[in-house]
Amino acid sequence: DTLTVYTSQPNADAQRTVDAFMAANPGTDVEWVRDGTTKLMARLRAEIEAGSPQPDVLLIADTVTLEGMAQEGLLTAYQSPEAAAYDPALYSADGYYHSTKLITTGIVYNTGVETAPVSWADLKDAALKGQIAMPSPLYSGAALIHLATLTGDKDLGWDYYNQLASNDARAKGGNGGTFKAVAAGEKPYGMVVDFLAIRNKAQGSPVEFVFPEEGVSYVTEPVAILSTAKNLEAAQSFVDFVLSQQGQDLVLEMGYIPARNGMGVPEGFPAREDIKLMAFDPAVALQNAEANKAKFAEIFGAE
Amino acid sequence: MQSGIRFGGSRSEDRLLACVLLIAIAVTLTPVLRLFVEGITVGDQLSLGRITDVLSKPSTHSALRHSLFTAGLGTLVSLVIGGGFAFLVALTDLRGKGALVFCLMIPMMIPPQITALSWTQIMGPSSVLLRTLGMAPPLGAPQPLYSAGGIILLLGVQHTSIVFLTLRANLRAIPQDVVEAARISGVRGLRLWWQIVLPLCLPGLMAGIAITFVTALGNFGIPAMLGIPAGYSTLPTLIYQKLAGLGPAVLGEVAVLAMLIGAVAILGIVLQRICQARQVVHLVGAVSRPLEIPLGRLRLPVEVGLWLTVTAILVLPLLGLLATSLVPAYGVPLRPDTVTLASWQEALFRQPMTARAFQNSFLLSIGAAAVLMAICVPLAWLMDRHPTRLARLFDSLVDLPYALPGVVLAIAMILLLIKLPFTEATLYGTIWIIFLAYLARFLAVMFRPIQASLRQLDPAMNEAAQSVGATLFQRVRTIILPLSAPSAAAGAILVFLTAFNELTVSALLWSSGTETLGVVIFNLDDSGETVMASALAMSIVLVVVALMAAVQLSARRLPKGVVPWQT
Amino acid sequence: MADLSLSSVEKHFGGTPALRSITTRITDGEFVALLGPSGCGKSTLLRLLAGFETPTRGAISIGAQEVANAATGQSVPPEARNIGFVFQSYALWPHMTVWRNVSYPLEVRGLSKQARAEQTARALEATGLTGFEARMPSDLSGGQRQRVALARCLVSDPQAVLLDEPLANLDVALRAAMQEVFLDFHARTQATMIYVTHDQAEAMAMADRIAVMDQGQIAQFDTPQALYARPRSRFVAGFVGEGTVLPLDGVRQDKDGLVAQLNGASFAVAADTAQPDHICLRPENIVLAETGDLRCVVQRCTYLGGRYRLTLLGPHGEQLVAESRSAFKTGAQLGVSLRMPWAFKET
Amino acid sequence: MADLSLSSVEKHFGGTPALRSITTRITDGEFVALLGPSGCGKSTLLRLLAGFETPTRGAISIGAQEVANAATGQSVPPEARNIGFVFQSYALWPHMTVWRNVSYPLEVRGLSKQARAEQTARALEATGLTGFEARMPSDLSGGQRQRVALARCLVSDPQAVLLDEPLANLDVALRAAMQEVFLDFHARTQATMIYVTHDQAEAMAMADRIAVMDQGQIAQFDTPQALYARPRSRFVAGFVGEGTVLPLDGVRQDKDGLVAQLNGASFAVAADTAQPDHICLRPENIVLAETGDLRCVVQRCTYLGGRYRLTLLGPHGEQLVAESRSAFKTGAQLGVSLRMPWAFKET
Ligand SMILES: Nc1ncnc2c1ncn2[C@@H]1O[C@H](COP(=O)(O)OP(=O)(O)OP(=O)(O)O)[C@@H](O)[C@H]1O
Ligand SMILES: Nc1ncnc2c1ncn2[C@@H]1O[C@H](COP(=O)(O)OP(=O)(O)OP(=O)(O)O)[C@@H](O)[C@H]1O
Ligand SMILES: [Mg+2]
Ligand SMILES: [Mg+2]
Repeated sequence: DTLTVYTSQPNADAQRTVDAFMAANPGTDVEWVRDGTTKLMARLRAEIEAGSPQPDVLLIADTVTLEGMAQEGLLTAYQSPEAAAYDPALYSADGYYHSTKLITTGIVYNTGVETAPVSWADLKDAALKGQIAMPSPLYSGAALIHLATLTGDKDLGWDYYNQLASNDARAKGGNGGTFKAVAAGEKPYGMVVDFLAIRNKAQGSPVEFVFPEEGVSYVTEPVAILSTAKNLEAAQSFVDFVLSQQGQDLVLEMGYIPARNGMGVPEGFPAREDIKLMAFDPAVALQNAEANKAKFAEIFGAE
Repeated sequence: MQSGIRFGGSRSEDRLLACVLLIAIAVTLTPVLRLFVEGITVGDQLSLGRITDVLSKPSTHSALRHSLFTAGLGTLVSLVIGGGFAFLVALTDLRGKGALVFCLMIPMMIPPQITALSWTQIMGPSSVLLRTLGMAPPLGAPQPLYSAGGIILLLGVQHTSIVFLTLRANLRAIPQDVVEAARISGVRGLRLWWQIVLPLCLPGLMAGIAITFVTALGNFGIPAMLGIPAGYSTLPTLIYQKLAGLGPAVLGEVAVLAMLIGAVAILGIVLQRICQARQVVHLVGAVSRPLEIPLGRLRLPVEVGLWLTVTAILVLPLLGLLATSLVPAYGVPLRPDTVTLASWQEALFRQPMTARAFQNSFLLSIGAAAVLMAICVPLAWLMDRHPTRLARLFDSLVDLPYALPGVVLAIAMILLLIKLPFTEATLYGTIWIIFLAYLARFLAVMFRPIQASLRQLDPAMNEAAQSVGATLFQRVRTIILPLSAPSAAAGAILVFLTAFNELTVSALLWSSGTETLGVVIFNLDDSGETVMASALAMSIVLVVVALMAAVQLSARRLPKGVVPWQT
Repeated sequence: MADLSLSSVEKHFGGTPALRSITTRITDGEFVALLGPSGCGKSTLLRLLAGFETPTRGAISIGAQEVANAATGQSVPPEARNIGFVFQSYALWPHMTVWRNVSYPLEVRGLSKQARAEQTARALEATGLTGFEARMPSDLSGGQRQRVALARCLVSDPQAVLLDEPLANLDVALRAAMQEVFLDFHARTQATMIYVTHDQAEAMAMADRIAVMDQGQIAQFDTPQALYARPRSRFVAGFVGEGTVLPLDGVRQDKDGLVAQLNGASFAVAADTAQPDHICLRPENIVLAETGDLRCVVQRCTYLGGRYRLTLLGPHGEQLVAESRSAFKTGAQLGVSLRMPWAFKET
Repeated sequence: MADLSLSSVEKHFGGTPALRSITTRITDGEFVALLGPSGCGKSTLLRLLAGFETPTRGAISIGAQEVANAATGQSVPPEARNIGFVFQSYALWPHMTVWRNVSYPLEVRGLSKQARAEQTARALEATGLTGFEARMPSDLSGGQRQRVALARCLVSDPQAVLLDEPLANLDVALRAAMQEVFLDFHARTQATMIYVTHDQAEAMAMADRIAVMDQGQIAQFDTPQALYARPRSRFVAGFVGEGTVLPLDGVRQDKDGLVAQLNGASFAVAADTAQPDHICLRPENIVLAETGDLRCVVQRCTYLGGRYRLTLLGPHGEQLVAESRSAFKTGAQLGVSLRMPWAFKET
């Protein structure tokens, strides 16, 4: 009895998730593949094109991608009993996907700088001209969601991005590259996902992470079952497992903010109540995805 | 123009050619064909709509321009460095050749991403080196390598060994007396190189340039690390960007872009062929010793120059890599109190994947090199003797799988092999799909150098063996293979080194248990474990160096000229 | 059985003919020499027989088997013909030692290690190469390389052996020794041998028959004596044995035989036709005598070792070659009489 | 000025000596031939003179300039020596046409296009290669390649020309023609020429002096006549002109000259010492006569074209070589008398 999972969790995390699941469900073997969301999706697309998708379960970065797959009819709906303990904004009403954790995007800066920003608006400061890095929505799903969230905010909007552009912010590559640029001091300020900065800081990287006043955008590492799943039963128990109290404790241990209500936060994070999440709707984001990318490319002159 | 048709062949040769050619075509061209089908169908229907659509986008145009520009100039850089080294090392009385060659092989061994990483580390504001020199740019200063120039420089450095290895094998075949004849006619200095040595090694040089160009064209790691931050996209990064997009149309678009890269590569190869058409140079009865031209008073300055170059292109980035692997977290400056081997320990001994990956990569790359050599030696030789139309067509297309970005080839392999026709079996998820992908990808790398050297082979060598009754198999084994051994070894070494830390193909093809080293490094880096990634990359370099040393020990039992760093 | 027969064989290289319509037959066990000026097609003929080239027209048979036929395009590959070949360019394998170069043919035939060692050692000894076993070809002198090529050819026992100028780089003594080796080999194996050489003395001394080639054709194919004494064309007469060919003014039948007229002088000639129109003058037909019929001037006198060769200019501008034991000054006047030269009718 | 002088030159290849202590001098404008058995070091000597190899010991000067000195390690590179070289292996540039191969040395010297074209055409014509200008070396016959190498060497005017078996692959007629080309070239340019050959007739005919080499040493360096008529060692006597060397039983001074005893027969000998101990028998010293002093048996009779060479076995097992106009059967009995052979004292 095997279950195949594709996940974009970091290696060690993926291993722990799988181990814990197998311990809880003896008799089910889990085959898993870990890779960046882009590569995983490319692989999955090729498998679908060739008529033989391999995974039963996806556990990948963002809801927008899954929303797209749901609309194409590639996912199976499953109303998990655990969903009751979650904010309805965090799962698809039809049960196509359920969020498992909150990965927020905030501001990171190199401790070698003089002024510490506290809000998104601070990055518009002309003093920071040429010193900001952020991931590009053309390459990163999280960055696309971040873009959709910030431009959907009535105070920030596209104006904010226009101003960042005129402040020579560099919006290239993914989160990893952005973080390195900040840590290396090449661009001392950046927008980046929380755990990268917080974990590395704990190990001594010269960086500081800020949850801006306006709130943070977030991706949720949702879990979903493919419509072609060969082992539906095990897939459903996997979904239940990651959403369960036990699964969410694991998330917490790994250093992420669990999506389930009433959980704590990992070390180095402010209290859950103090983290302000900005509003976000995956369906709208999916609908605007191409337009957003095009507009972004135009503003930032990316080719 | 000489047609290249020589008689005295036999039916067994025709049969063998057909057989080997079929294998080679099945291995290399079917994935490409499958991809082509993907590009020209929408749904189940033939349509050119997607092609015109993708080709008319300005982003495609600029990426194409950038690709041509960086690959072209990058090749030039490799040519200057690698070619210069090859000439000096193979033909002159330099001292310490072995060490020089040894060092020159190393850039090939470092995955391109890592090369780019280490260079950005030593050139950026947090560079330990620049900081100690007091030359570090201020925080926020632009990284000079994030530019077209940076890409060109690093592509050039990365592929130096390719030009070097292919050319060196060829230079060794130049008979001494031909050059002596020129010297006694009063030819001196550059003229000797330009008018005698260069034309004689042209096949090797051209082969080197062609492979380098194609490699540079398909390189993803360097433009990804340096180009994406600069907003400078090449075709491979554009493909990556497309893959990051959403929706079912992605694969088709990617296929079209991949075909575009393929077209450029073929164009390059055809161009090379046209330039070379008249240049069938058989080294008539070459039994003489290889050359050793005295450099005279220039020797010391040349040696110093070469070693400085080696330091710049090898030692500095390696030091950067080493420094990164020794700190507890990325960005922590390297000081006596921060040095730790923790990540080495973690990467090498805690992660169970690492040992597996070493084993997989080792077997895959050795296996690919061996199988490819077995295919390419007879193939190149037979194709030279019987240039049938099919053989010529194949000759212009071999480079395709190598030119395509690895991701694309991987997609093609998945499309092709996930369901084997007529069976329930699948290769997908096994190590064999990676192996087949490697065969497809690296055939050109093995084939071109061998082809270049066999073109020069005096046909009488084979005829003499025929006249004593040696069968085809015996001739290939005892005459053709040893005579092309230096080039075949160059090819095998190139294949081994590139496959050993190959990333982009295996990235989509691995599954648990079949990880390769490249995948492990990438995953570590991608999960933010840059320090561990550096440690692993560094340990790969050490392992390969150890392997090279082992080869060196057995060098005396191998045919002459096979071990490149053995002079 | 290694009868070699060629019928109407032609060979063109990209349009230019190298061989034109050669029809001939070499019987089993014969020792044939090929003589001819440089570029006349000797090597090409050998390469056709060995199977390295295919004829543009015509057919070649070895024994009863047709090995090449331009009409059907069929061709037996060289390795299946069991023919030995010594290349003009030696074609030694640069990656093998002398020993391995020589023993390779035996290795190919699958001989036992001991048999191989014995035969190789014998071949090396016959060619005077003992002691050089471990050398690489690049470390040998020119003549040594040539001898390795010989040893390699002789080590096995092919049914026919084709030799392309096998002794060109050897000194007289070694040549003589090698000639003996060939003759012994021939006597022992009874292999058909075709021997290209530019050295007429060598051809005359060794061959049963000599084929003289000219511009891709066989001009005459005869025994050495016949070729020397009774050439049938101006080309052969001039090419073999430094003959001078002169056109006759006329002949008449005398009671003792044929008498020819040339520039006013009359002399007896040997001929096998009634109406010859040329004579062939060899050094031995020219007797230096004060009372000679022709007054000649010495043009050049070269030392040959023990004797001198005189190049003479006759009264009507004809050039004659004579030999003498003593030297003459350039410009000296001599009388010359002609003694029974060969007369023939140019075809 | 191209006096070439060597003093105590030695050359070792990885321990084995190829040349041993050669001291000699070749004066400006001289035409010297090098004769010697295969592997005796002829090519090595030329390569040292050209500068392709450096001597292991000793020094070499060209004119007043010391071009190589093993003691100081200093050596003038080949391109600065202005020496022409014809390689035993031809060493044509395979990527250049025949025309370019020949004109390249002129191009290097920076001649005008027209001068180049003229001289190249002349050199090609002299070597009989007109019409082959556009061919690549790989499309030529062996002899044609050799002629390209000759043309290439002769096209410019070096101060010295070194030729390594330049005519080995050519037929008699072409050889003769090429020999004229060399002599003309020599007469015209007065370049010093050193000519390696295995053909003694060629060496005798062309050279002012001949150096006979043996095992890396010069055995005798003399004019052709002297070498033939007055060899100074058994090696030279045997090597040059197919001489048979026999030890004498004794000599005595007669009123007409020296008389030698050999196996009971007495005959007059030529000598320049009072106590010679060997004689050298050439074919012309052996007269076939029924009344001859020595009774011999014919061992072998080979046709040489117009004459036969007889290998004779003397009464005491000595082998003699004689010539005759008529053939003899193997085993026939002959009388032989010796006519004034050269007698020398072996050193
Ligand atoms: N590179 C080398 N290494 C070792 N021995 C060599 C090398 N080159 C030549 N020899 C040896 O030196 C000796 C002299 O060689 P060289 O080529 O001068 O002979 P040669 O007189 O030209 O003979 P040939 O008439 O056969 O060409 C030979 O015995 C040869 O084997
Ligand atoms: N591959 C080729 N392409 C064109 N012409 C060729 C080729 N090979 C030989 N020839 C020509 O064919 C003719 C005959 O060549 P071949 O080699 O048979 O001459 P050969 O009688 O052996 O002369 P040699 O005594 O000089 O070796 C020559 O004129 C030569 O130039
Ligand atoms: Mg020939
Ligand atoms: Mg020699």
